[in-house]
Amino acid sequence: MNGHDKSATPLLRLTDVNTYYGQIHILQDVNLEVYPGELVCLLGGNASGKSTTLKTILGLVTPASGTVEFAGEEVQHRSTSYRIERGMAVVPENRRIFADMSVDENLQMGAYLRNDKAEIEQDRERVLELFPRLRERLNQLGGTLSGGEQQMLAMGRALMSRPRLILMDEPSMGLAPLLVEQNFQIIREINEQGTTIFMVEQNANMALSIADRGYVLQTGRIVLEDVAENLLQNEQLRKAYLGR
Amino acid sequence: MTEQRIGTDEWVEQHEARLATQSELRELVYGFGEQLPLWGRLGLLLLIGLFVPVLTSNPFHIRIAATIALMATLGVGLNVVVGYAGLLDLGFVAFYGIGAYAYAYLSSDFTGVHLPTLLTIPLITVLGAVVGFLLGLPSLRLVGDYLAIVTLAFGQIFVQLMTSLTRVDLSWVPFLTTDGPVNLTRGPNGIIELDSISIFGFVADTLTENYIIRLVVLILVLLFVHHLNNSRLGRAWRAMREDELAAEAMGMPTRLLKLQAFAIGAAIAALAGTLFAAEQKAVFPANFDVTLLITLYGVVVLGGLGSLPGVLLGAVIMIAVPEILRDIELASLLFYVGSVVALIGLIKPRRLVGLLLLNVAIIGLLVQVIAESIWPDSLAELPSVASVFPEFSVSIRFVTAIIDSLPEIVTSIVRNWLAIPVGNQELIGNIALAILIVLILIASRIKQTTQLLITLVPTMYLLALVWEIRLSGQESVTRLIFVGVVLIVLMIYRPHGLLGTQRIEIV
Amino acid sequence: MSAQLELKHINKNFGGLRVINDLSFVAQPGQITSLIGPNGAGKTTLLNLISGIYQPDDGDILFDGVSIVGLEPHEITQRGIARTFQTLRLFLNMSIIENVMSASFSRAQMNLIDIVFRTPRFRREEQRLRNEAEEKLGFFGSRLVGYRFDQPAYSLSYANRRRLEIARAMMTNPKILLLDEPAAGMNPNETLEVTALIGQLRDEAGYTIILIEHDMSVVGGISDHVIVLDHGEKIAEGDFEDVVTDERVVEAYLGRKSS
Amino acid sequence: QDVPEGEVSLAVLGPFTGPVASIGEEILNWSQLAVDDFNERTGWNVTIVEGDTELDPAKGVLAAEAVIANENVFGATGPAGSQVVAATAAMFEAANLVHVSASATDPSLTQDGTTTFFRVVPTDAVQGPTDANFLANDLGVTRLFIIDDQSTYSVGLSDQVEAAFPGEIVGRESITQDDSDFSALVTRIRNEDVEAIFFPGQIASQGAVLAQQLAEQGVDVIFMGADGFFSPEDFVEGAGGATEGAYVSFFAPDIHNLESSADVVARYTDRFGDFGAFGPPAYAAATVVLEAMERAFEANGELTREGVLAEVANTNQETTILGIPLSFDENGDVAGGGFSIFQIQDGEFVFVTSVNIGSDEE
Amino acid sequence: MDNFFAQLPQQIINGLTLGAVYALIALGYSMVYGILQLLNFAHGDVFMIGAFIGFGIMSAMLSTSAPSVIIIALMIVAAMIGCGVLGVVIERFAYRPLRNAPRIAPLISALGVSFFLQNVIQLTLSARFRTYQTAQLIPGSIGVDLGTARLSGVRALVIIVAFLLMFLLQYLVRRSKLGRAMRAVATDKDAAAMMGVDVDRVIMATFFVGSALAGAAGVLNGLVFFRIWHFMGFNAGLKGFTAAVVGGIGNVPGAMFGGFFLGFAETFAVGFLSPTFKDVIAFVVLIAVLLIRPRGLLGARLVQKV
Ligand SMILES: Nc1ncnc2c1ncn2[C@@H]1O[C@H](COP(=O)(O)OP(=O)(O)OP(=O)(O)O)[C@@H](O)[C@H]1O
Ligand SMILES: Nc1ncnc2c1ncn2[C@@H]1O[C@H](COP(=O)(O)OP(=O)(O)OP(=O)(O)O)[C@@H](O)[C@H]1O
Ligand SMILES: [Mg+2]
Ligand SMILES: [Mg+2]
Repeated sequence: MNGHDKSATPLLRLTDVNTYYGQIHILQDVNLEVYPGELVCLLGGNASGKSTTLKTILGLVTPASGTVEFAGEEVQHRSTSYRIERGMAVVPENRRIFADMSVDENLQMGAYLRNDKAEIEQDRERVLELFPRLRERLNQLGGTLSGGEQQMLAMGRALMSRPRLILMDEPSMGLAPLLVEQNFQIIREINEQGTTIFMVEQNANMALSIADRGYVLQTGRIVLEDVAENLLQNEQLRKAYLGR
Repeated sequence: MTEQRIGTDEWVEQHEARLATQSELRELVYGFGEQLPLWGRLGLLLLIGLFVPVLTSNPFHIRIAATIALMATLGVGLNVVVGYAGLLDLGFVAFYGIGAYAYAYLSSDFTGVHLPTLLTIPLITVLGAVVGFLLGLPSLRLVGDYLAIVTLAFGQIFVQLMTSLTRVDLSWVPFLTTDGPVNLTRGPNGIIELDSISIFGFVADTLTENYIIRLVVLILVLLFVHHLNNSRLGRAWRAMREDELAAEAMGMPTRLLKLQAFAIGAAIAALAGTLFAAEQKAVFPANFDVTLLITLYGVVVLGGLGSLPGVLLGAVIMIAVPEILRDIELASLLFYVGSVVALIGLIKPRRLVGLLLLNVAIIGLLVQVIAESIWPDSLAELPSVASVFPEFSVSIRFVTAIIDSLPEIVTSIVRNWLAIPVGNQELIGNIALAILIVLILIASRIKQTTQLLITLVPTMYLLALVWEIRLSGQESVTRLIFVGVVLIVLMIYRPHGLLGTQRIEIV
Repeated sequence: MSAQLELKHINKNFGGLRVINDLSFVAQPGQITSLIGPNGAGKTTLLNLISGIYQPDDGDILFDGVSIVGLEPHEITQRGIARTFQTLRLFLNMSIIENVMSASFSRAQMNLIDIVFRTPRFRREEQRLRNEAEEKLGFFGSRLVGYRFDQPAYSLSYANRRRLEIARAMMTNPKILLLDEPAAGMNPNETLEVTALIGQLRDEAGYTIILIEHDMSVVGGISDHVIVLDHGEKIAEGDFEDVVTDERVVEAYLGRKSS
Repeated sequence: QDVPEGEVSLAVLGPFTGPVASIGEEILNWSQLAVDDFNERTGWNVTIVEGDTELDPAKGVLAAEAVIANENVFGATGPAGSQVVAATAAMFEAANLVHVSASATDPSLTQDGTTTFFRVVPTDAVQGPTDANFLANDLGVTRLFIIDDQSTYSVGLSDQVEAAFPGEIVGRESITQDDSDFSALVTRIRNEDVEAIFFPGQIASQGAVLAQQLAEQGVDVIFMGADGFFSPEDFVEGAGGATEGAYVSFFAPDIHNLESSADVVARYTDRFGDFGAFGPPAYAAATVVLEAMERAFEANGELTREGVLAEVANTNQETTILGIPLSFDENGDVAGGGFSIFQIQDGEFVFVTSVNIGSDEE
Repeated sequence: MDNFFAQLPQQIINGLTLGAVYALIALGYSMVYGILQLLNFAHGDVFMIGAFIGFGIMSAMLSTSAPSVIIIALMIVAAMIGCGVLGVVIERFAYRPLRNAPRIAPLISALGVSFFLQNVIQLTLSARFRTYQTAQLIPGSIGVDLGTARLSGVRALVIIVAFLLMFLLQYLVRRSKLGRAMRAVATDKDAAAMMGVDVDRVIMATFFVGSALAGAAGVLNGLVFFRIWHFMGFNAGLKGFTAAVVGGIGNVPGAMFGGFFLGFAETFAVGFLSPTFKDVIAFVVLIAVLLIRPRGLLGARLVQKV
């Protein structure tokens, strides 16, 4: 969990990104980088544009200007599925579970692009070990899971694709306290195994405690960028976000 | 990085500044409309409407206006059901039919009943509401497209019954003496010779009088529906359309709301039905078939679902466009102007349009010259351009004459420019049409400007050729092809309807 | 003090799955009763049962001593039980103010004649409702007030949608407010804010509140009474302090090392 | 020869698009031929204005209004369907515009004193008894099954036959013009003791389909249709032999075999291909109006709608494309005339018998 | 009663044939609906085009000495490919731009497409009726007599081909990755994209398959009911829609079931009740079915978790 190598090419880079919803200007000249192997978190108040940033990275909204580079390739005009194919995975806001597919099928959807049957099976086992609750519910329809169960499923589904980069939008939302801790544990493990993570999280204390670096977004602009330890110490930030 | 107080949120202060300005058709209409109070807007509408018979004594124009008024009234009713309450009702036309047939039964020699209009109209409107309510009852169990099919079935059943109930055995009905089967509807021959609307001795016999009645009813209905929509009822309908369960949980009785929407829509339809029957002085089952339903959906969706001005605009488009296209010369003009406008929209640096048109013109002449030298006998003889120009006299008539003969002039110029083959024009036209469709499909996929321009040159040539030798010769068919294309293009251009607001469906 | 809401031996199954198992509890008027428990314990289901969206297989639910089982959701709401949803269910294409105003449907004093003829009564009533709606929105301080209320609800961010949902529920003039994870998706600071607001709702508006929340700082801060569910059963009940130290609760829910 | 100044148009109203566009198309093509023939003969330059009624009276009203408003229109043919005529007649009346229909056969249309409506075909009131008598007396049918296709024409004629048929009506049912699957009906008919089926459909291919499905299930009964089925291409060739032996009643001789019309027929088939029963009457109707225009222009030196109307009423053609003389009675119905009955033998319409109006009615 | 049993075997064959055609149309309707919640009112016209493609091939081949089997196979395959491509083109141009529009907006462009196709066919091929020369391909003498009923060769062919196609489809949807992707796209397009599903491709594939089935239906319909014309798609589309909804729209087995159900409803209405009121009876039955099973015969209960 040491600092990244600034000389390496970033896995993900946003340059001067401007995003609109209809006529409303949301992201304003956003610049950020995520280097391979990093765990970066994006903080910000409600409505500051965090989810919008993730949507822009994923291609669910198209920036009016600026570039999104993934692994050295400009992808801002590519489709979402293309980006996923290049190695992104996502734990989306609102979970976006396939409501009328079973839990198992939802997990299989995570591995949609993969063809290695045996290894998919392995990964599935691993996910079910991480979230034993899902194993109990394997044949239940995704849409009938409780909120927290869905969150677990969304996490598990993202893991199934063996991505290079996981984008997470509030992965611990709606989870019981016990699970929140477990969840962060898992995130950290995945990261240590080499997967790069870019995470939006409201639970800023916890997030920063496992992150390498962080950005702070406010009203659509990046207002602060630093390594995690420094952010945790930042007086302003603590007052504004950390609640103490 | 600008100095900002972290933790505060400036969206609110910055909101206006962040709004990218963009001129919008919708803003244009509403910007103007919003300056006026409601009565002003409706008054303006009435004024414009009343102006039609003053402006033209041509009964065809008045008939178009009258049809628009009627379709708009129906559209407003349908809009309550589909636009506000979000119920996909495909049986709406049946209520219109019920209104019309009810009028026929209450005001004709067929039954021998001649009730005064002042009585029939409220009676039928209430009847419509009641039937709408009753049809709504079974529909409560159904959602979405299951509702659609049941209502569609209802509409079909209505038409079928009106067509077939010609030999009904009524001997089982007590207190009714009939000899043999009874003809209840006169089948496809319809019920004819209905009374005109008469109110306090004023009898609406002429088209213009009927038109004015329709106009007044339209405005009253608009007022009524507008008021409904801007009340707790309208809010509840829209809430229900968005999320039925949440609406229910917020204290809105969704079943009742649906029934109310059905009933109100049906009442308006039945009212429109009486106006229709009284003007046509007859009712036929064929008046109420699916084609009318299609038109009505066009009326409510084209303008923008849920928007009352949208309904008006939709009615104008759905009725006026096909009528204008009846005149093949006008259609020609529209065709060429439309093509050029489409080019202007399609090609980004606008000045390239000029270049393109120049190229097209040159290619056309080249083809003409080549064809003439190789197959001198295979080209059709053409009118000289000069012959269609109106006689030169320096007067105002000259200007109007030019305008009048503009379509002819355009056609004539085009026909002189094209190399029009004699012989089996039909076959040549069909082949050209096939190639043209493929070319258009290809052109629409090309992103690169140069390639696009190159593809468009033969496309434009073929477009003119196909029009001249194939399409313009078959007015009625061409008209519907045109209508189809207009519908597709309008929807693609404004997916939310011309005056509709952007809505999001899921998040 | 008689119970405002009383659940008696409630059971609920989905297919073969028993989600609520012989559950009983009471909520006292003017108090905040918190429901906590692991994911999938049946908390949300319980709210659905109370608000009439699901019907219990067994048992009875009494509101002010009267059974409300079998009533339609809107009837229950009209009697004074309002709720928010864990997965938000706003009327996204309606404006913010309309979202709130729509919830006053059943208590708006106007009939068809008023509506069609725009009687003075109609105008008065509309104005009153609008003011009231703005007041409810104002409850969240600058968070919502600054937005133009005629913007569509979909333009709100996640947390603000949550606030709007609460405002909407308040607009039904409830006696009991059922809140499903109101602080989800908020950062610690905002969570504190919401906690304070919920406290205010109880103290100033006098609502009885049933609260589901996973954030112990919220639950700890304002609960009068805490009930812990696991697998559809009540495993503990009492003050926050008592409950969080309960062995089974720690085991099933909180984890050893919780803060 | 003198030619009127300005544009002169003949309006043709019919269903040119939609489900029965096949009928409209034939009407339109034959009208075009009539106009071309007329122009060639007189040197005029008459054009056709289409009024597409889509067979819906409400659309028909708009179409009629459009042609009425067109100042170049001095006469019209159509509308095709009786219900459209009923909906539009008053408008033509008010505009003094003559319209001659080639297919509207509802007897009541000429009964209410309109002066502008004429038709070149006899009404159902005449044809019905003829067909019924033929079935009962000539073929000795005692048990008849009647099918109509829910068009005004078909229902009207069926009603007349039903009323006039002396034997037993085993069944009377309606199908729609869209239907192509009659197998269930055939199975049912097979299980009833039926001697003959009378199906006066408008659309010949539908008759062919019914005949084929009767054959498929081995139902061997007399099959009789009327005017609409008078189409070699659709009713004979299209049936692949299944209509062999079927009868069709028609109000004129078979123009395919008519020497006097051979030339016109040849020119038509060259240009547009084969045709059915709706075209030739449309040609006749158009000719009536066009010749009235010519006479009116000659008489008055100018063309007016009133003039054309008056001349149409004076129509007295020795013979027409249909091979029969044509003049109108005071109501606008054809005077005289009669019906011929044909049988399909070896793939040809063979004349069987004919009945003159007024001679054989009981 | 006697009459009833005398007719029954033949009526079952009749119903099966009609139902097979309806089922194939309903499948395409239902698949497209399932994935886009779009009522593709141009579907009937695709069916019509299929019938014309088959007719074209037939006319061209009949004069050659090719065996009937080959001709029929070619007709079906050509119609399927032609219609499949047409379906994809329609989706690309008329529906894709409206993907995020209100649900019934594409309805209007679908109607536009329908107008366009119908009238272009009328313009180019005329409104004349054409007849399939079935007798030359499958002589009427081929067939089996089953007691009082007769199963003619054409009907057997129609039923067999329809079932074959339906089984293939079922296999495709159940077994292949495409099937799962289709379901995912149907539930949530964005989420499916987030899993790496190329949503546009999946939708295209759906349109291709659905339209191809309509094309096959067009040919089979022509073979067994002979006549085709430019407007035939209108009614067929309504029937397909009805069948799809009754079966439970968006559900593949449901659409098949609905097709046969409607086929039988109509046939029995004609055979045992009243041909005149055929549609009325069929519709009344449908309404009754839907009131008892509001999500269609095989429609799944909607997942409603609050
Ligand atoms: N579909 C949309 N249309 C219009 N505006 C939107 C839309 N989605 C979000 N917004 C606006 O964009 C801004 C940023 O929203 P975003 O969802 O990115 O916030 P966020 O930082 O993720 O907040 P939260 O913590 O509440 O999830 C907000 O002001 C929101 O109102
Ligand atoms: N409609 C349904 N069909 C089947 N199972 C259901 C249904 N609704 C809920 N369940 C199951 O019931 C259990 C309880 O769900 P509920 O939503 O009440 O949990 P919860 O306590 O709110 O959990 P969370 O804290 O994660 O939101 C879950 O395991 C869920 O899978
Ligand atoms: Mg967010
Ligand atoms: Mg929950």
